Amino acid sequence: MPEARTPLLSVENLTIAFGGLVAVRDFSIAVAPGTIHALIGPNGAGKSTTFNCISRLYRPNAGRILFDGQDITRLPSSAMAGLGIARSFQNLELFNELTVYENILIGAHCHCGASLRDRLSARPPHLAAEIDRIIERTGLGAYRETKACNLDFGHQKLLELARALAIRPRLLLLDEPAAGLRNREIAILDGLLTDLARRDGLTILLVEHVMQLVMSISDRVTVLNFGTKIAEGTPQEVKSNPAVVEAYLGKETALHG
Amino acid sequence: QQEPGLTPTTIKIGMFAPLSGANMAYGFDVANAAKMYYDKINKEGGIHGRKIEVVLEDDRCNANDLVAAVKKLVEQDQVFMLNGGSCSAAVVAAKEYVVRNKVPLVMLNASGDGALYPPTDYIFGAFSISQYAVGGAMIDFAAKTFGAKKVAYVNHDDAYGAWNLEGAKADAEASKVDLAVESVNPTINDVTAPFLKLRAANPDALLIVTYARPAALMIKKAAEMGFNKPIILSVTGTANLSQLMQNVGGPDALKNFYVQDVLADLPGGPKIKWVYDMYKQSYPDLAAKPDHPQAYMPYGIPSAMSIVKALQAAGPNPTREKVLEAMKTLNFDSGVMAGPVVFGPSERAANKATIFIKFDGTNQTLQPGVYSSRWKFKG
Amino acid sequence: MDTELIYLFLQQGIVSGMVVGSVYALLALSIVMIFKTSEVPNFAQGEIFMAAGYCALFLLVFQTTPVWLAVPLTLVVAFAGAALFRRVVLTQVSRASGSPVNLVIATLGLSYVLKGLVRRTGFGDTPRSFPALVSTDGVMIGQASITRLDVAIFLTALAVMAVLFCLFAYTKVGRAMRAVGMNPKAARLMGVDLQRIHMLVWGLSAVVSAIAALLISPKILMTAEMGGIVTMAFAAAIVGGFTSLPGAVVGGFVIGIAENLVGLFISSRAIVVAPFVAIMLVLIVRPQGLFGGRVAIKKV
Amino acid sequence: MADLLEIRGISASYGRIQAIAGVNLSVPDGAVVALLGANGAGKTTTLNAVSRLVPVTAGSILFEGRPIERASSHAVVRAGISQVPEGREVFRDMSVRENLEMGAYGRSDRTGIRQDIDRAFDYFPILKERLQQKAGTLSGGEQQMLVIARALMARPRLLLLDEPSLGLSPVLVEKIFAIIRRLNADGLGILLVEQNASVALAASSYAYILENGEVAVEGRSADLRHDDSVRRTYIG
Amino acid sequence: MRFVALTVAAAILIALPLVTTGYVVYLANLLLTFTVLCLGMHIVIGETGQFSLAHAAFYGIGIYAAGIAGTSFGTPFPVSILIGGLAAAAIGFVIGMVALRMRDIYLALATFAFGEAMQWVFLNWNAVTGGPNGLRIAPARLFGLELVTDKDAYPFVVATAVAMLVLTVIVARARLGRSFRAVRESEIAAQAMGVPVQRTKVVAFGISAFFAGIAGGMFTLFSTYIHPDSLGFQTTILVLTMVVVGGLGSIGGAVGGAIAFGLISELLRQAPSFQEIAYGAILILFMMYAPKGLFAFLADRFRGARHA
Ligand SMILES: Nc1ncnc2c1ncn2[C@@H]1O[C@H](COP(=O)(O)OP(=O)(O)OP(=O)(O)O)[C@@H](O)[C@H]1O
Ligand SMILES: Nc1ncnc2c1ncn2[C@@H]1O[C@H](COP(=O)(O)OP(=O)(O)OP(=O)(O)O)[C@@H](O)[C@H]1O
Ligand SMILES: [Mg+2]
Ligand SMILES: [Mg+2]
Repeated sequence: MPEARTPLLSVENLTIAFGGLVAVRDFSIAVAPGTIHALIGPNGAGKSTTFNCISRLYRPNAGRILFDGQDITRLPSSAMAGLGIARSFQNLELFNELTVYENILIGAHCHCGASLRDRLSARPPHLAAEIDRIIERTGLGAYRETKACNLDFGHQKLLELARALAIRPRLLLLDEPAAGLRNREIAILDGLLTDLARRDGLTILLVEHVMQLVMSISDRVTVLNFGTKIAEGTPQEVKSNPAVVEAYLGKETALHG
Repeated sequence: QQEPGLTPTTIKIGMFAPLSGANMAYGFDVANAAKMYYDKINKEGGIHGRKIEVVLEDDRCNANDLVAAVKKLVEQDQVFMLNGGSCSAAVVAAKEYVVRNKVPLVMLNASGDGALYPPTDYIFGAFSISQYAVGGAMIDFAAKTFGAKKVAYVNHDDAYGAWNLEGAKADAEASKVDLAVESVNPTINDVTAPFLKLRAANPDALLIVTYARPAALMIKKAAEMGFNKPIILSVTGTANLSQLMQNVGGPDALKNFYVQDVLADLPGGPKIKWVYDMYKQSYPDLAAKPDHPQAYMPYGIPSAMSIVKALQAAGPNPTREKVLEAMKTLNFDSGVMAGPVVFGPSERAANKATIFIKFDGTNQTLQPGVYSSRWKFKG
Repeated sequence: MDTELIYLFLQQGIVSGMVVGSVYALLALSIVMIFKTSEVPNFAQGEIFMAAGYCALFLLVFQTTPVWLAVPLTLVVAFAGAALFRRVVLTQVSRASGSPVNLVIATLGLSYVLKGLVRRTGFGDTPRSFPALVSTDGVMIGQASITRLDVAIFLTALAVMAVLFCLFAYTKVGRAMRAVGMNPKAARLMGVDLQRIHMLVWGLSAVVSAIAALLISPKILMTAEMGGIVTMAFAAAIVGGFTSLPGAVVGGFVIGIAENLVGLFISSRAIVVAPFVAIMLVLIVRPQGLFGGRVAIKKV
Repeated sequence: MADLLEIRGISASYGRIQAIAGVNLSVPDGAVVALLGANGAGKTTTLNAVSRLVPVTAGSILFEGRPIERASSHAVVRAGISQVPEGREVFRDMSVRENLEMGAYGRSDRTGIRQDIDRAFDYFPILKERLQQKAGTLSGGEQQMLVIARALMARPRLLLLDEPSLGLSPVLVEKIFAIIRRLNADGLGILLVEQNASVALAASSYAYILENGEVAVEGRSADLRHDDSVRRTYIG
Repeated sequence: MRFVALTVAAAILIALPLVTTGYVVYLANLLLTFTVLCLGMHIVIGETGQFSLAHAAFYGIGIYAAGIAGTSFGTPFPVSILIGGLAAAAIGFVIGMVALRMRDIYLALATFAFGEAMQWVFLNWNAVTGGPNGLRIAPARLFGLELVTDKDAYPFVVATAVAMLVLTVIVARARLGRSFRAVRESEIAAQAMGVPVQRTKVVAFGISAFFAGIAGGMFTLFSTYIHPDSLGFQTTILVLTMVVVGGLGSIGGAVGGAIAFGLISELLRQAPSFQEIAYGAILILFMMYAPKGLFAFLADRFRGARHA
């Protein structure tokens, strides 16, 4: 049972405010290793803000963030990749003028080897196989040498994911990876994420509004509303929680989704 | 060995001056003046049967470009000697090269003190005047004419300023005059601060040793603040006196005002009229433009005259060495400048004499006497 | 130095500093306007200022056009010239590359062309001034003495700033100007005519610079190099925060006063460096300039 | 009666990449038309061609019978076409209110604008709470709401919606489609680009499916919804 | 193709002093110095996307440091050049640290202010720089070898320039270069990938200052005099112009821009009266019709001609 194990990531009593607006209030979440944990909630509930706190872009007003037992609340943002925390961005933050390959290579920034040869090489040989595999897994094979800005939206989303994978993360923070994807691609993503968690043992914290994805892959779901947790449990439990239906799912989705 | 730049019928002289850009006004017409003088000599039959051939380069008043121009003239065009330089700091950059290659360099109107002291065998200049002399003469005039015991002195924070201040200090010491000095950047926009400080020193005269623009700002400020002691403007700022009158806001600002000059006569006066006439004849197009000839135009004449005289003295088979020997003994009155052109065994600055003119906005009155500096180079 | 003198120096230094500062401020306003709408620091602003001054000089002094005609004519020429440059040159530059650096280099090109043109006329060699548009009779403010013209310069700077501020903050066109700077694509989708807005901004900015030239020429004198004063305007804009109109004006005053106080209490030699030291101090204490909004963390 | 929008064989390209080739499409007056297709099929490009953000290399676009393929983007907006672009193109440093006011750029009826702002709050109450907040700091979904509300401020006759449901919570997606129906009932023509094909087909009367920059399938939405081969190939 | 170009370039560099006058070699020395300046500028603006408007100041620091080392302490010139580079880099790092807190345009503006202040220091620190009188630089020396003429200095200038070019290529290809570009494209994403953004910027800044300092050292090999007038904002802008006109973001662009623009400028010297207008017009036309730089423009034409 996932609950039995010590969590890989735990956020304890997180609070952050912008001016008068308390975006997240006294929020706690524990993500068990090897699971897919979804964080859902209405727009503006504070999901991305929570992500930004975990990846150290924002400094929380109160609370602690523990990764693998280590307190990371005060570490700089750029230290996250080294620890094995990767993230994607909801509004796309790609290296636009660089090719798909280079984007992924920068994802592997922390794994560029200690030897001078590895550090000086334009395409470090020891990473070649790994990057090829990431490209293949995310289906970007046809676009290796395409500039990121020339990709369509869907492939840009996939590139965000591919780049995050190159970090060799233990924890993957995904902010709306399925937004803008079609059913078929969502299905592919579904498979990929499940695979990453089940086979590669990655832990995934997922923010997503596409319920078909959330409900099918999540081991656990936490629901946030106005910055506070209103529900937590298995997908089925959450789906039938009246407060969640009221605030977030809507009657129709609850019925059909 | 054949001397470069010499054929039986021609002798090639390399000229350089700022022909473009911000500092064009300092050299463009000075070079034109020298050129027209060479033309005149050529028309009169040349020098020992040789016509002077001028190669002119733009030095942009900037060290890198000036060095490029000099190297081009010497190595590519193979000139016999050089006649150029209107910007002191830039011309100093060519010093080592010229000396090492033993090419005679006769400056145009650059003061170029940095290349004249310590003296070398190859470089001659200060045909307008040496900056050391400018500063010293200003003090000399203030002390003699107004019995000044304390003078306020504004100069630039550049090489010019450093040199003329040294001259001024030497003369101030000799004349027992107290100096209050403010050094400003030539680009200054607001002269309130230096003026207030100088006024606070309670001087007997205000000496302005700057270019025309800061000078006008200073004079105007003095008038606005009701300063009534004599104001004396050095030759560096006298470019255009009628314009100066407008720039300072009218004749009221010039009630007690004197300017230094190094020409033999008032601008446009009968003694130097021939220079202006010659210019009009040689460059009718330029002369029709506003502000032409540029103020420093006549300074090119004594420079060219010196070269012609030295070449003549060097005889029908001139060498660079012979010309340099002749240069060192030159002593003549150009008729253009206030004092004679005098070089000597260790003297490389042609002119040290200045005159002063009282200017009230319309009339110019020559003040009696010639003033110069007591500064001496201490090698 | 006795206290009385210090007191006098302070008063005169500050008052005079604010006058020259007003001119820096006007130029800074021109720069900030363009920067706000296109993220381009206009390197030709000084030369636009200079060329407008010579245009007025030419009309006023050499063609003896009456003032009431020469001034508006100059403003019209400045507006049209700048708008045309924006339309013809910069449109093509941004279509071709879109990189702001390229636009900057194009404005640099304009600065050389304008300087070269003015020099070709032959008017640029001697420092010149045309008749002051306002009398230069003295006025005392405390112990500081300045002229009526100085007062006019100061008031004009404030007025222009107020007008521009209102334009940007409260009018539809002003809002469109800001929108174009923030997100040109979205602005087009709102029905904003990008081309027109850009031309308008360039035109207005040139007019502000031209006003500065008309006022200041009797004070700092005109040469083909007078555009160099734009360095001070940049300094003012930086101190003020680079995107803030009131900031530009305050920045102008700060720089003008700093120059004078440094000149009075430290050394005249240090006047030139004062603005840059001011920039460094301000930026170290407040990395976004005095009036720049808080350096926002980009929301992702 | 002429169609509200009629696109005849338009092509557009980015440099050497041809994004759409010979697309034909029409939006009848008062209809909701869906434009579907895979990522990169050229949907956004088609909308941008209509909004005159990308140049058209061939073909013509008629709005209310008048050709607009050479018009400038602002003229198209004035003529009555508003677009909700993908990617949440807000004015980041402007407040929510100013963003809405920018939406009414071409209008000068103050009272009408005020009413429309109120209507926007009606649709999206959260925007009212965020009125003075800088748009750049809104959450993703809030920005999306703002962009939709802003497009309506122009009182368009044709609305181009580029993936309006993207990043919105399920309740809000329901709400957006309810709003779409309401606007449509008021006579607004809508061209809707959506990833979520089933929802889009449910909301529209006619649909086009783009593939590699060309129209691959078109037909009445109800028919397409139940056409198995279409479902298998395009909707999945 | 590239091989051919490199061979031709090498042949020209080797043949140059044999077939031309000292004047041409002087120009070549100067252009190569500017090439190194441009490479430094390329690293900070082309690779990292940050403006450094203090390039002339670092160049000046290099010249004074190397010049004083060689002239007053008689250090052999390779050491002097290195001293020039290191002095500039050290000050560059310090300035970078101070400017760290600033973002976007403010960083650029702070460097602009520093550059102007530094020129003032050169002009007023008489004891060290000679102030307005300028500084004489003794001929460069190495074990009794003395570089007196431009041709003497040329091989060493070329060698230094080539070494710096190679260094640029290495840096650009390496992990460091990738993190530069990552910072240029998106600071936030770079951070998330583990790139320490601020440190990377400072390193880029320092390296670019190092390059400028080395260029300063090169200048002392063939020049006898330096005056603060040559070390102002104009020079920084000239270098920036070269890099942009050559083609922002590519090493070839930086090198080509330096050489092409240096030559254009020298050619324009022959046509003084329209010089400024022509110079300005060239800049404008380049930005209008060849915005990706000289080489992209030529390559496009070339391709176009072949297809036609
Ligand atoms: N930098 C900021 N300044 C001010 N307010 C902010 C800032 N960042 C976020 N907010 C506010 O905090 C709230 C939470 O935003 P957040 O982006 O975390 O929402 P979210 O749950 O990710 O929503 P969505 O699903 O729409 O992306 C929002 O109301 C937003 O307006
Ligand atoms: N700015 C651009 N530069 C170059 N190519 C582009 C650009 N924008 C789009 N493309 C290309 O044009 C094609 C069509 O893109 P478009 O954005 O219209 O697709 P779409 O159908 O909207 O896709 P999505 O559903 O992912 O938004 C794609 O192949 C894309 O790579
Ligand atoms: Mg979010
Ligand atoms: Mg799209």
